[in-house]
Amino acid sequence: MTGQATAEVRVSERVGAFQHVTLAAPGVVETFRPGNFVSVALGSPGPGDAHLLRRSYWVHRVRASSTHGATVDLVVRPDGVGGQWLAGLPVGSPVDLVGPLGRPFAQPKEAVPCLLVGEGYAASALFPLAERLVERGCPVTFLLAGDTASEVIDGLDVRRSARAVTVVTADGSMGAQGSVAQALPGALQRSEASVVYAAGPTSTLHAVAGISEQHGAWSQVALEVPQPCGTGLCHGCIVPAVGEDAIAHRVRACAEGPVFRGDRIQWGLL
Amino acid sequence: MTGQATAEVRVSERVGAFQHVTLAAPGVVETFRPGNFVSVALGSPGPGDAHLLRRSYWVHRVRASSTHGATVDLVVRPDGVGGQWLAGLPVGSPVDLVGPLGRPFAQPKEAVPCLLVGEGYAASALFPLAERLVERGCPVTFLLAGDTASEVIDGLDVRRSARAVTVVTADGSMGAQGSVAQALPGALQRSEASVVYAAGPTSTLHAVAGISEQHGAWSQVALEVPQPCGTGLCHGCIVPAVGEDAIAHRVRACAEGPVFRGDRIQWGLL
Amino acid sequence: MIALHVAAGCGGTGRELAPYADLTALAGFVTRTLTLDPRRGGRLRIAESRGGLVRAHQLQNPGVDRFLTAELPWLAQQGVATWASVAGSSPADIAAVVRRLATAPGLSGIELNLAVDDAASQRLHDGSTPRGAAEAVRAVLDILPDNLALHVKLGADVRRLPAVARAVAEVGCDALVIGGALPAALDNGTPAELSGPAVLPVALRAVRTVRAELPEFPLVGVGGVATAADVRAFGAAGAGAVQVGSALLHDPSALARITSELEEQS
Amino acid sequence: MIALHVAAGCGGTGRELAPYADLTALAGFVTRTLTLDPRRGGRLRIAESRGGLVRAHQLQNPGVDRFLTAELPWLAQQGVATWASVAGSSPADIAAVVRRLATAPGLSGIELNLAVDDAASQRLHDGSTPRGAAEAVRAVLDILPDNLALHVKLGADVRRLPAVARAVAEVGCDALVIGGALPAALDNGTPAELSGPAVLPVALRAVRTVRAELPEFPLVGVGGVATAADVRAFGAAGAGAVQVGSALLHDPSALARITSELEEQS
Ligand SMILES: Cc1cc2nc3c(=O)[nH]c(=O)nc-3n(C[C@H](O)[C@H](O)[C@H](O)COP(=O)(O)OP(=O)(O)OC[C@H]3O[C@@H](n4cnc5c(N)ncnc54)[C@H](O)[C@@H]3O)c2cc1C
Ligand SMILES: Cc1cc2nc3c(=O)[nH]c(=O)nc-3n(C[C@H](O)[C@H](O)[C@H](O)COP(=O)(O)OP(=O)(O)OC[C@H]3O[C@@H](n4cnc5c(N)ncnc54)[C@H](O)[C@@H]3O)c2cc1C
Ligand SMILES: Cc1cc2nc3c(=O)[nH]c(=O)nc-3n(C[C@H](O)[C@H](O)[C@H](O)COP(=O)(O)O)c2cc1C
Ligand SMILES: Cc1cc2nc3c(=O)[nH]c(=O)nc-3n(C[C@H](O)[C@H](O)[C@H](O)COP(=O)(O)O)c2cc1C
Ligand code: FES
Ligand code: FES
Repeated sequence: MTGQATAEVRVSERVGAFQHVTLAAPGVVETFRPGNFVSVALGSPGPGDAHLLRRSYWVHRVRASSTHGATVDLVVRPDGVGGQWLAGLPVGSPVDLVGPLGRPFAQPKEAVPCLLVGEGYAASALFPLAERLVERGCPVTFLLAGDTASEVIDGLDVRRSARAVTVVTADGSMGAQGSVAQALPGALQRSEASVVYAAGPTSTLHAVAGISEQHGAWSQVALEVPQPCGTGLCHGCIVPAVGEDAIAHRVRACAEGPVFRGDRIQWGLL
Repeated sequence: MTGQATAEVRVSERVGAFQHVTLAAPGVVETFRPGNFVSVALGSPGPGDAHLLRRSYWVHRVRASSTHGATVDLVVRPDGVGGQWLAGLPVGSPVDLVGPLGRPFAQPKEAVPCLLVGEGYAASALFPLAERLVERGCPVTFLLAGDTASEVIDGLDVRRSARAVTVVTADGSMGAQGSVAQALPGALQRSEASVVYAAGPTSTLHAVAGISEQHGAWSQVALEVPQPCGTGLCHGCIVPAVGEDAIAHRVRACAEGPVFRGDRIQWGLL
Repeated sequence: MIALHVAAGCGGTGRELAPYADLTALAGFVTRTLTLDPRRGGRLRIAESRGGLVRAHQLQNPGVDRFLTAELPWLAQQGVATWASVAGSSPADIAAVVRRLATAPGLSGIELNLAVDDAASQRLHDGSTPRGAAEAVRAVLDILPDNLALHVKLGADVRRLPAVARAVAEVGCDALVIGGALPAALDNGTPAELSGPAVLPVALRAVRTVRAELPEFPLVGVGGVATAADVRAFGAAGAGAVQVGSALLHDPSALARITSELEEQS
Repeated sequence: MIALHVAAGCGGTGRELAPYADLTALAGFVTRTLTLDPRRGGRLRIAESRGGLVRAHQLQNPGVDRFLTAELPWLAQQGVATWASVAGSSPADIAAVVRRLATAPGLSGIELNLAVDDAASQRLHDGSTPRGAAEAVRAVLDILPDNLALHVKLGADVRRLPAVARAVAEVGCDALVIGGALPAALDNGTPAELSGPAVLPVALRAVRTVRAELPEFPLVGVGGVATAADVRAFGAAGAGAVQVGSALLHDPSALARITSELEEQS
């Protein structure tokens, strides 16, 4: 059940280009499923801040039973107004948090090989998924990407559970030099994946959807479009998508997504 | 010279009903004179907060040469939006500060007896004045008032420098039970003051101005009217006052005040 | 206590608000504005301004028929007092929308949306003049069944409001909805509408202006409400009910928060 | 780089701004609006709204003569490009104010304030119609000496602006000042004006609207400017200069801050 609460910053540390922020968020994350996100209001909780739009963040990890109750880990790019604010909060700060939100990744019924493709901070959405897939016996391969080494989310937990981890960076500072689009065909072949899960910039997701389809694999993409509210109220995050009825609908990325089948998105209209 | 700077909270502690906040404010308070005030913008420095009006605070003490450079002490009633915010700031927080502002108390040329009348947090404005008057050899008597004991600003420093300190509270919880208006005639007689300095609510200042005049004493009152900007830009703090030319003018409390001769204010029009 | 509504277009389909608010306790849940045919309206863009939201509106909506099949049944089943906001390119077009809604079970009323920025470029009937407004209201009244109430939303154009409000009141409706978003632009110049706490003082003025013109007419205030104090200010200005819009995007629990603030302090 | 002005009524007498801003670097310092006789206007009340200031205006001012003796000499001596904002109860009354100013040394120009909320109740000439605006401008032009420039401030009434701006442009002036405060109310219902960052998107729309109507005419944007990004948005909307008002009340160093932000990023 989705809820709203005043969470509290427990840990906040810089890892590479991103700030990893752990929030104690009882009542908000217990029902989390991989692919869900949470939504944060800027400023001290309450109607005082001049920024009205919420900001959405992928859930990197949920620990339901830490000593302080449930916590949620976010990976924050400390760039814009919201990112800087959240990344800069001292431990103990209150944060207006809503979650879990959105439709999660659909998981395969059988133990099929899965390829998880993540670029930048968005890769965070794939780690809880990998855990579940491994639990269900799916062989999991990772393709992680970033502009540069510091933007590739650290793979410690990954290496433990994944069959293989490939890294590509645009500047070649970590792994092979190249892009997801360049590395994906090889990764698909090596992993023999029948399902591809992807999170990253829209152009990357578009490429993943196309290449996966060419290789006969299903893809599920975690789509980031600007989400003014994150809760489904504003209709401001519309994505043109083909429904099960084969008819094109305009759906809300936050409520009907953010995870979509790659072949359902009308990429050209995005 | 008036300036603007990002000050930093050094100490913040509750004393009775008020929060005593010490700010490191180099460049802003060095030229301070008793009766000046400082002006604070709410929220983190910069154009992010939804509150646009500044808040003015009397200066309780300036230490020009602490180890961290100049500091200024404010006595804050932690009630409204601004008071709560300022009083609640953790040590180390940045504060957008402008000062020193306003016309200070005019000090007597000769060493005459002075009566300093302060009610509530506003009494803070009188402490630096008392110091100067004592330095100049003026016998200083204090009449301190508040609704209740916790609103009477502590008299420790006072007792050291003042000839006498009388306290009145509305509920009798400290000193005599009563108001400034009731206690003033006796205090005037005992102190033989020829100048009365007063800071407090407008109704108290009005009474002080009237009673002082009846007793043949000059009064100088530190007037609080709502100050939207505090810097003289908005003309939003107009006070009807009779000028040296004996003509009624509409003057800005922040720029032409906040200290006025009690007999110059057209109290009935306030 | 002043009744609270969800402002048009700010409550999703209702389902998304349900986790944060008791919808059945609401005096009204107003849908986003519905037209006869779906309007894709490009992508709805919403940006922040200080204390406000700037929305490149274009009445994006799925059309009245899809609303009737996909959204109203759930609202009706929950017992939500649902108001359908409607607009159209002409009085006849508006009437056609209302006719579709008229027989749908579970609707409480119609909110005729005449608070439209630049009607011409949006291919909408211009209800910003006394005459245009009266025509639209008359067209709706002619076909409105007895069981549906009619609210007419007029915006916050302070100079035109008195005459337009009077014209509508003379034709007749159950209440005027006054305030709403202001004509604005995104930073890149795209025409848009400003809503949220930033517009509150303008909406208050609009309500006060109409109250002065129509001392007795029921008014619903809308624009910038985020706290109980805002609701009370609208009450003091003459509104008997208040709609909450943008505040829900920022704090989906705003209705519950405001309600309990109002109860505490009353 | 876009020129910066201090908006009417937001720079005190100039002296108070001097510690925070290099007044001589300003393209213009606009005074509060001056009338022939002093206007006491009750106490000016200014309250906060989210992202804005709500000001119960009443053109409180000391009258043009006192300005000439008590304020202009200092500004002139400093070399500040001073613009006198003027208003009056009729075109003739406005002309009388301008006539007093016309011979004063050190003035750069006149800003004719037609952006007045509810002119009638303030005993002011109604410049909100094309005709009323044109009359006032003509009255000023008739007596304006060559050494003084004329700016005409028109407000942000998006629906009326195109016609009013065209009418003024046809009579002639050096620039239109577009945007400004919006009609609003204090929480207790007192008529007031809303300014500050809250109104920026509305002011941008107003400038864009006039730019569309008058593709070449010099425009000065005003309303809600607090950052370099805001200045650039006005530039993109078509303004060649921008006035900064309420932001100065919040941050007296705003002009210096914006200027250095603009320089950094250009
Ligand atoms: C489902 C989802 C998950 C996300 N997960 C993460 C995450 O795990 N880590 C992370 O750092 N960021 C994440 N983002 C992006 C994040 O929500 C912010 O948009 C981003 O941090 C930029 O906001 P800002 O205030 O920092 O920057 P600003 O530049 O100040 O943003 C200004 C405005 O632009 C809009 N905007 C700009 N880019 C985006 C975007 N990509 N998505 C949505 N709105 C945008 C926002 O609405 C915001 O109001 C996610 C976004 C979505 C939609
Ligand atoms: C010269 C001067 C010196 C002051 N010194 C002190 C001081 O030493 N300690 C202290 O606690 N307070 C002082 N005040 C009052 C202080 O500036 C704030 O007004 C007060 O704290 C209320 O603001 P708020 O935001 O806390 O409350 P809110 O109720 O949120 O205030 C809302 C608005 O009301 C206005 N307002 C209400 N009361 C006053 C008032 N008395 N004066 C000015 N504006 C008012 C403010 O403009 C503010 O924007 C002083 C005021 C003045 C003018
Ligand atoms: C996301 C969003 C969508 C809106 N959609 C509509 C709409 O479809 N019809 C309408 O009449 N008003 C619409 N509005 C305007 C609101 O109903 C309301 O009148 C306006 O936002 C002012 O109120 P607020 O400040 O509480 O949001 C919308 C506002 C927002 C923020
Ligand atoms: C305190 C104050 C006083 C003002 N006085 C005047 C005035 O005398 N004449 C005028 O034309 N505008 C006046 N204005 C309006 C400003 O000039 C400006 O048009 C408006 O505030 C919008 O700009 P801003 O958002 O940058 O403040 C005043 C505004 C404020 C805040
Ligand atoms: S972000 Fe508001 S509906 Fe999706
Ligand atoms: S508070 Fe603005 S001029 Fe005095």
